[in-house]
Amino acid sequence: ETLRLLTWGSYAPEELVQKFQEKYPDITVEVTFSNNEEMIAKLRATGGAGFDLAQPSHDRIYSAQLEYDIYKPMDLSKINTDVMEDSHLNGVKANTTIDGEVYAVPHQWGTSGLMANKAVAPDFKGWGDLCDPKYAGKTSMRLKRTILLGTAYSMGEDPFAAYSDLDKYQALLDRVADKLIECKANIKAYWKGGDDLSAMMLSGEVVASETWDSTAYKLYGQNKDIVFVPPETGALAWIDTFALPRKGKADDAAYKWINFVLEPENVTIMSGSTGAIAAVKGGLDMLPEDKKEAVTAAFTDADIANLKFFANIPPGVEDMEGKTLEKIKAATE
Amino acid sequence: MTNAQDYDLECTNLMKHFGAVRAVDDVSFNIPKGSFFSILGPSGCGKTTLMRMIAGFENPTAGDIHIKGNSVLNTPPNKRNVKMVFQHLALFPMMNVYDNIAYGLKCNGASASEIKTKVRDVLERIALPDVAKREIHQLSGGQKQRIAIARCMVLDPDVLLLDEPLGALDLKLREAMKIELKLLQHQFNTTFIYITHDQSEALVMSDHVAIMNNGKFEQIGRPEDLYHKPDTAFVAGFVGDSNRWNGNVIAMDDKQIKVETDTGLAMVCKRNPNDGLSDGDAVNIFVRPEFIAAKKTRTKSSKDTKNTMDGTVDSILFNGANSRVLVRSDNGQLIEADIVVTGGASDLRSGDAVNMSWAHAQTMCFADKGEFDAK
Amino acid sequence: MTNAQDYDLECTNLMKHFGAVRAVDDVSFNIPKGSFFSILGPSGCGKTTLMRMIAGFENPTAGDIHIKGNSVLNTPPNKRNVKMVFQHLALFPMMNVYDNIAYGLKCNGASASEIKTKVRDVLERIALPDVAKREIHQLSGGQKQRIAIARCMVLDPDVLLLDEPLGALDLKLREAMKIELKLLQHQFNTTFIYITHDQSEALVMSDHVAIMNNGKFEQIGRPEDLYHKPDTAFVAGFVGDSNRWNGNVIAMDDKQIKVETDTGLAMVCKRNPNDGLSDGDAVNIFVRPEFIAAKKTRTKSSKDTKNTMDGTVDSILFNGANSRVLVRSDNGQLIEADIVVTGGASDLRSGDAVNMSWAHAQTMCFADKGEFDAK
Amino acid sequence: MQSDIKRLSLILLFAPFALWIVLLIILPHLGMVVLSLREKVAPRVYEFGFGNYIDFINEPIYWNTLLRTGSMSILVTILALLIGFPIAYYIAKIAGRRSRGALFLLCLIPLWVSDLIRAFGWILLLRETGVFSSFLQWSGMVSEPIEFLYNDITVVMGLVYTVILFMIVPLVSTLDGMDDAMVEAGYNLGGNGFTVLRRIIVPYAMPGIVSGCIVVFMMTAGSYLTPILLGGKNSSWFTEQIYDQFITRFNWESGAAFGFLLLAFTSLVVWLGLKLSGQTLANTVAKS
Amino acid sequence: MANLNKNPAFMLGYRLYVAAFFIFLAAPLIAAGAFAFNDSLFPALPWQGFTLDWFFNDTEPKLGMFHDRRLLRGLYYSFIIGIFVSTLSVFVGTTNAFLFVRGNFPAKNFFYILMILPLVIPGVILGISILVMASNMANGVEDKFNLELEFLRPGILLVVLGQFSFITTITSLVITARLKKFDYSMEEAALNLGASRIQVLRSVTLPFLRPAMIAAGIVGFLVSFENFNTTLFLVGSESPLTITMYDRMAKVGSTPVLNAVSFFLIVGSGLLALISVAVQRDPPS
Ligand SMILES: Nc1ncnc2c1ncn2[C@@H]1O[C@H](COP(=O)(O)OP(=O)(O)OP(=O)(O)O)[C@@H](O)[C@H]1O
Ligand SMILES: Nc1ncnc2c1ncn2[C@@H]1O[C@H](COP(=O)(O)OP(=O)(O)OP(=O)(O)O)[C@@H](O)[C@H]1O
Ligand SMILES: NCCCCN
Ligand SMILES: [Mg+2]
Ligand SMILES: [Mg+2]
Repeated sequence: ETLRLLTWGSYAPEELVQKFQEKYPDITVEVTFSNNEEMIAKLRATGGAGFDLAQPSHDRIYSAQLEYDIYKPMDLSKINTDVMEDSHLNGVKANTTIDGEVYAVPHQWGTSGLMANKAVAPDFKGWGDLCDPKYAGKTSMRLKRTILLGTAYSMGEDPFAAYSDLDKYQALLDRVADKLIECKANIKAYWKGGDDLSAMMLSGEVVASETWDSTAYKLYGQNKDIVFVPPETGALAWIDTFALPRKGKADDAAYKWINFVLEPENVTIMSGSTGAIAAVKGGLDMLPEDKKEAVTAAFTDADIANLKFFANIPPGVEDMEGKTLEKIKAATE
Repeated sequence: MTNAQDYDLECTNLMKHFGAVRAVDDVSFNIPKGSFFSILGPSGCGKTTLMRMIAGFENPTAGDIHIKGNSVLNTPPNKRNVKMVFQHLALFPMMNVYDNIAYGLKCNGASASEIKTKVRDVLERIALPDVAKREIHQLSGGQKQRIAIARCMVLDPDVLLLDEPLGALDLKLREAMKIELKLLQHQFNTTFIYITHDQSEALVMSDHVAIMNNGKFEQIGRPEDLYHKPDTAFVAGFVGDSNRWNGNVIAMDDKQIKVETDTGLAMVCKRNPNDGLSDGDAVNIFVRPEFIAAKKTRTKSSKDTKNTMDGTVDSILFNGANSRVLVRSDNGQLIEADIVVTGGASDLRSGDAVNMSWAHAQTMCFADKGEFDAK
Repeated sequence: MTNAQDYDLECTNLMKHFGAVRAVDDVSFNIPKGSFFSILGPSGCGKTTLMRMIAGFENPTAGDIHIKGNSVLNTPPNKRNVKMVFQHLALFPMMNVYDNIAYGLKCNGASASEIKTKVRDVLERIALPDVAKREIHQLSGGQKQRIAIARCMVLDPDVLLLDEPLGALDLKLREAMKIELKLLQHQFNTTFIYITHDQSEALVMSDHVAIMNNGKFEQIGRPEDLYHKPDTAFVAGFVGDSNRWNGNVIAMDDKQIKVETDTGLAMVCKRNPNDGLSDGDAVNIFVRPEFIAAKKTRTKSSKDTKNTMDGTVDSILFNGANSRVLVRSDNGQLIEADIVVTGGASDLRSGDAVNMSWAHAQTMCFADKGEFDAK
Repeated sequence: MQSDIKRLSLILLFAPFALWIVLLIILPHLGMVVLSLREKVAPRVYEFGFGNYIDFINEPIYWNTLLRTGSMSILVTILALLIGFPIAYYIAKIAGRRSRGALFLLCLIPLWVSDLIRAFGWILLLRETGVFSSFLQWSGMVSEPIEFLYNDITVVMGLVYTVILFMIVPLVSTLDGMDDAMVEAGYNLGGNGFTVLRRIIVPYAMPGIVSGCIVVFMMTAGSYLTPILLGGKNSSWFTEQIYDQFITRFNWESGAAFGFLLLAFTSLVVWLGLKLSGQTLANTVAKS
Repeated sequence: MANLNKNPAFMLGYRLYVAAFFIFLAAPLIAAGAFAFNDSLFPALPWQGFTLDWFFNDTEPKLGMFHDRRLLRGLYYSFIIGIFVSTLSVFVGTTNAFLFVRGNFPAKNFFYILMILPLVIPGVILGISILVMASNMANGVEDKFNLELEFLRPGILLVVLGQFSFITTITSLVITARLKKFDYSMEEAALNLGASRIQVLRSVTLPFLRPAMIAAGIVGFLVSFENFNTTLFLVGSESPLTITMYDRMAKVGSTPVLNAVSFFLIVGSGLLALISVAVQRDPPS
């Protein structure tokens, strides 16, 4: 039997896969690395076939399911929901319930925020600082929706609240776009993957950037000056989930994998690879030492309290945001 | 019909039309056992088409082909015992010499040992005993030629067809191969049918030559007969070099015809009994350069057996034994005559006044069929 | 040096070495104004290399080239007034006939109207007034030939170089073009240098011929002189057909040499004053087929002025005016003699016993330089 | 009977061709056109219409990107021709017999690995802390690190690099067929180097030039990784647009419309190019 | 040598230009390959010393390519896909060659242009158009018959078909060129020597085409191996190497192991290219 995982890069460390296969010798694990958009696109193309377990973020399930019917409901009885942190479990359930069926359970959570080299940019603290002329040509961001949302917050708005009124949201996006276009000159390059970002940060080509927290933690391991900076308006938080593609053929193996990676010692291995915090009770403590150090260096309790969880994306928003991003990309400085 | 014992190949009323083109148009002939038969004709006259019908690559539009007395119309090409040497030889470049020669034997299912013996034998007969292991590209032009023949002869064909096999060779090699081909044919004693548009090849090698024109055979005969006793103006013009005039019959008897050329000259020609000419008919008149004597002194020669003409030497085409003189006759025509140039004082020079003469018997005359109208 | 007025082209001690290959090896010659000069030699002897140096495509290793009296060593090819007709003509396929001919004029910056007139004129002179608008691929082989010449002649060159321009044509066309080329040269009255390895081309067309071998000129002379009075064995063997024997000098005086062939025959040869031969030297002996008389009756001819030999007719190579007889001499050698075949009863036949004789004066003899060792 | 066999074998030979062209080229493209004519009105509800094309027309970002892609592709094509022609000429006409094969093989180097690795290699060389910049600093030519990456010039260079092979190969094969004597004749008749190049070599090589240009242009316009990975902040490429529509916005309908537009636009450019140069597809691309 | 400019300075400049060009061609590959031997976790300067770990080491974090299961699997899929694509496209390329060289049928020119077309259609578009059609068919069948035709979903088969769709043009052109050089009289000669049609095909025509078929197969394999644009849209859970590497770079972060793979591919493709040139060389004639 083959378990075909559709997941994020580093969400299936080789060590864990080996361990799993030793435990269940009749299951082979095949991993495809992907991201939120591609997961949906792939599953859309296959009508939910080709994979047995996917790991989209909690906010990207509802509308994708409504529109393309690519997942199947989960049987919660087969999952050790007891070990999960209740707030995450309930949040995800609330976000992914359609017609009374639950389509996902939480796996790990993390944040998107900023990263800065404290030696060079000691008082870097908000989304807006990316556009600070002080750092001209030395900052970077990813041209995806995160930066739109972050910038909106830095302008004092709550974009998720605006989701309910799309016209209003469009107006907000327009302002965000103007701001980011203006900011373009300040940016060295838009990064496209953790790879470019790491290289630019480590080599000192940029001194601050929008980032995934996991990337920042990894770099912290290399250079203690490079730390994750939760923006003053609050880091954007996501929860990656487990969801079953509609035509998956190895549900049992999928459940086995879910339960397996939620086992405490496996959580540590997983978090060591991903840099994200497991959505289990005491997840923070199960981080490997170096990562824990990086997290504590970055977050205060207040920061954690100030997390802004991504809200479900209503239909249409994806398109609006996409166009806004294109506009920014196409604009010349 | 004819006796199968006598003829290796008989073609009767053979025709091949490609749409409106009559590539081969009602051709009949028989080829006796073991002879060297050439088909000579200008490019596009249908030689290749005729040969391809014999080999079975084209189906005749009409007519029949008998090999050793049996009609082969319904025999596919790979079952006819007629082998062919192609113009560009078509040796198989991905096989070595041995495999090329063995190919046909293998197709016939001969045993390995039999193949070995036969290939060795045939290589010896073509005097190339040591080339069996060579690749084709390691052979010289003349060697390739002989391998192509050996590849066919090893199958012991009833008839060997050769389609301008010397066409691709250079001048010197062509000359040498002419003689060699004739010797090979003697050696194998197989009927060869040889296609060419080079008259010297056909004349030198063949027992019999067919002159082909526009899909038809104009004449079949021994080389000497074609040269000296052509049946038609086409044959006279195509075989050997000639000086030519167009003219009209003025008077005639059983043995001679008196003609006047378009340029106003009177000449007497030998009469060909069946030429069907009558007074006033348009004719072509031919005289070969070697029968024209060009003399410096304008002595009147015996007018009663010779035609004569005066002129001035335009230029000498020195070519050793084949030297010619170009004489501009007094009425402006250029006439070629063979001369011997010895390098001595008696040689003709450009500008010399000369008298040319040639025997009535060497003056040929045929009904004008319009073949020589264009300049 | 020489008077520039007399010579269009002078080459002095010209050499070209490619690494160890001496392609052209110390060649000197002058070509008088308006003459037709041929360079005749076997493949690879350096003809093309010599011509390419004249045209400026190769730099000589040593020596000098003067055109109209001026050295052109430092003149780039596009500035030399020496035009060239290439072996494969090198007409520009992407231009039509007009543009091909106009190309050189345009390069020289001629005005449109001047170009128009000149192209029309030259097309008329080569008797192709109507082809200006044709594409190159719409021309026949002979027409292409003439366009290639016109393209050069329109530029009024001092010298026209032609590198085996007939090599690509078929037999009949070659024959026709030979005469045509000579007429064109007369017409333009320009110096032509013509390269060929076909002796009949060189002999028929040229005023002077240089025989080239291994990068050197063996002899320069009028065609008749080369044919009748060759300086070296190589020239005797290369120009015209010959029967050849190897032998040794037995005795000699000022006018004649007595030799014995390797096969044991005694012969008397004409003596060439500067041949440097002495008793016992190895020699090559040459006799041209046209000087050998083959007679059926074994009458003793005047032994004192002729060499004679008995033999049997092996075969007749009938080829009209160029027919030959192959005679096997009593000691086994095959000898070729020219004969006239008339078709009459007096003709020789295979198997006839014959006596062959040829004059001492027609028997040539040269020091053996080993060139003819291989069969 | 003979002709029956002929017909049968013709049909047998035609079948794989027809299956290939119809199933993998014609039907998919028709499908794409049909898909592009579906407008999304609500989740899982579509209706026929030209909405996706109208959106394209109404959004300058889109057609600007297409025009930009087109014009940069033309630039890349021209550069590839200018850079590649001397190389092709060297290989076909100047290099000795032996080195010719080796040089030709070297030209195929970029084909040995994927776009990805090539771009990866360029990034290693060109980034601010990469090999070039370090070398320049080390040699003292500059004092500050220089960023060569993330600008249009780099994209153009990377694209030229990626496609130049497809320019050189047809050029070499046409120039190979050119009789050297033609060039010599060009000089002999009085032309100088420039005349010979302009009036003889280039016209002769025209089929190869056109063929190379078509393939290079189409490949450039259709390339994805190189402009994405080497491109800077402003570099958008139309294939990226298509990718985004399909993959990140799940909007297959408009992605299909974009795809069709790219195909139509590039075909139009090629058609114009053929018209201007007086060549046809069959006597250029097919020959090389 | 059609080179008349004997000006030594010009020729020197020309040669330098050619040399510079080849350095340009090789530079990124050398860079990509060289960093495979850098004893560092990042494929970047500074040079940390020579190592073969990125090939042979078997432990994280410096997991060498020969121990990296996912890369090896990508390599394996690339290989399988390449084999299928080249076999299939050589087969169809051969039938196409016969069709267009020997066949005589109406609108031949038009069909010939159709044959060339896939080469100039952007790869991205080939990929999506095939994806769209396959999905539509699969969805249609699913709606109508409630039957899941999994082979129509992204996966190896679609990747093979997608690559096949344009690689066949390349193989067809290569094999057609060779068949055009075939002297038809060679077949007639074989027939004349007594061979049957099948024997002729087997012993004369196909052996003549073999070098072109091998070369076309190798080119097809290489192009398939390196293809990204078309594959990207059609790939399912079995990703070939280029996609695996791209995912690694864009989503995980690259280590010099990717350089090691590059080095491995450069050497492998180089060898294949050499072979293809060697087989295509005709004996001197
Ligand atoms: N397959 C064909 N279809 C149509 N016409 C043909 C075909 N084969 C030959 N012909 C025509 O038939 C005529 C005779 O052609 P054939 O090849 O037999 O001439 P040939 O005497 O062999 O000429 P050459 O000496 O040039 O080889 C020519 O007019 C030719 O164009
Ligand atoms: N570029 C070159 N490099 C080296 N050797 C050369 C070169 N060009 C010619 N040769 C050699 O110089 C010699 C003379 O060559 P050339 O082409 O002048 O002969 P040719 O008399 O024209 O022969 P052909 O009648 O075959 O054309 C030959 O041995 C040839 O191999
Ligand atoms: N038309 C597809 C071309 C892809 C080349 N990599
Ligand atoms: Mg023929
Ligand atoms: Mg030569």
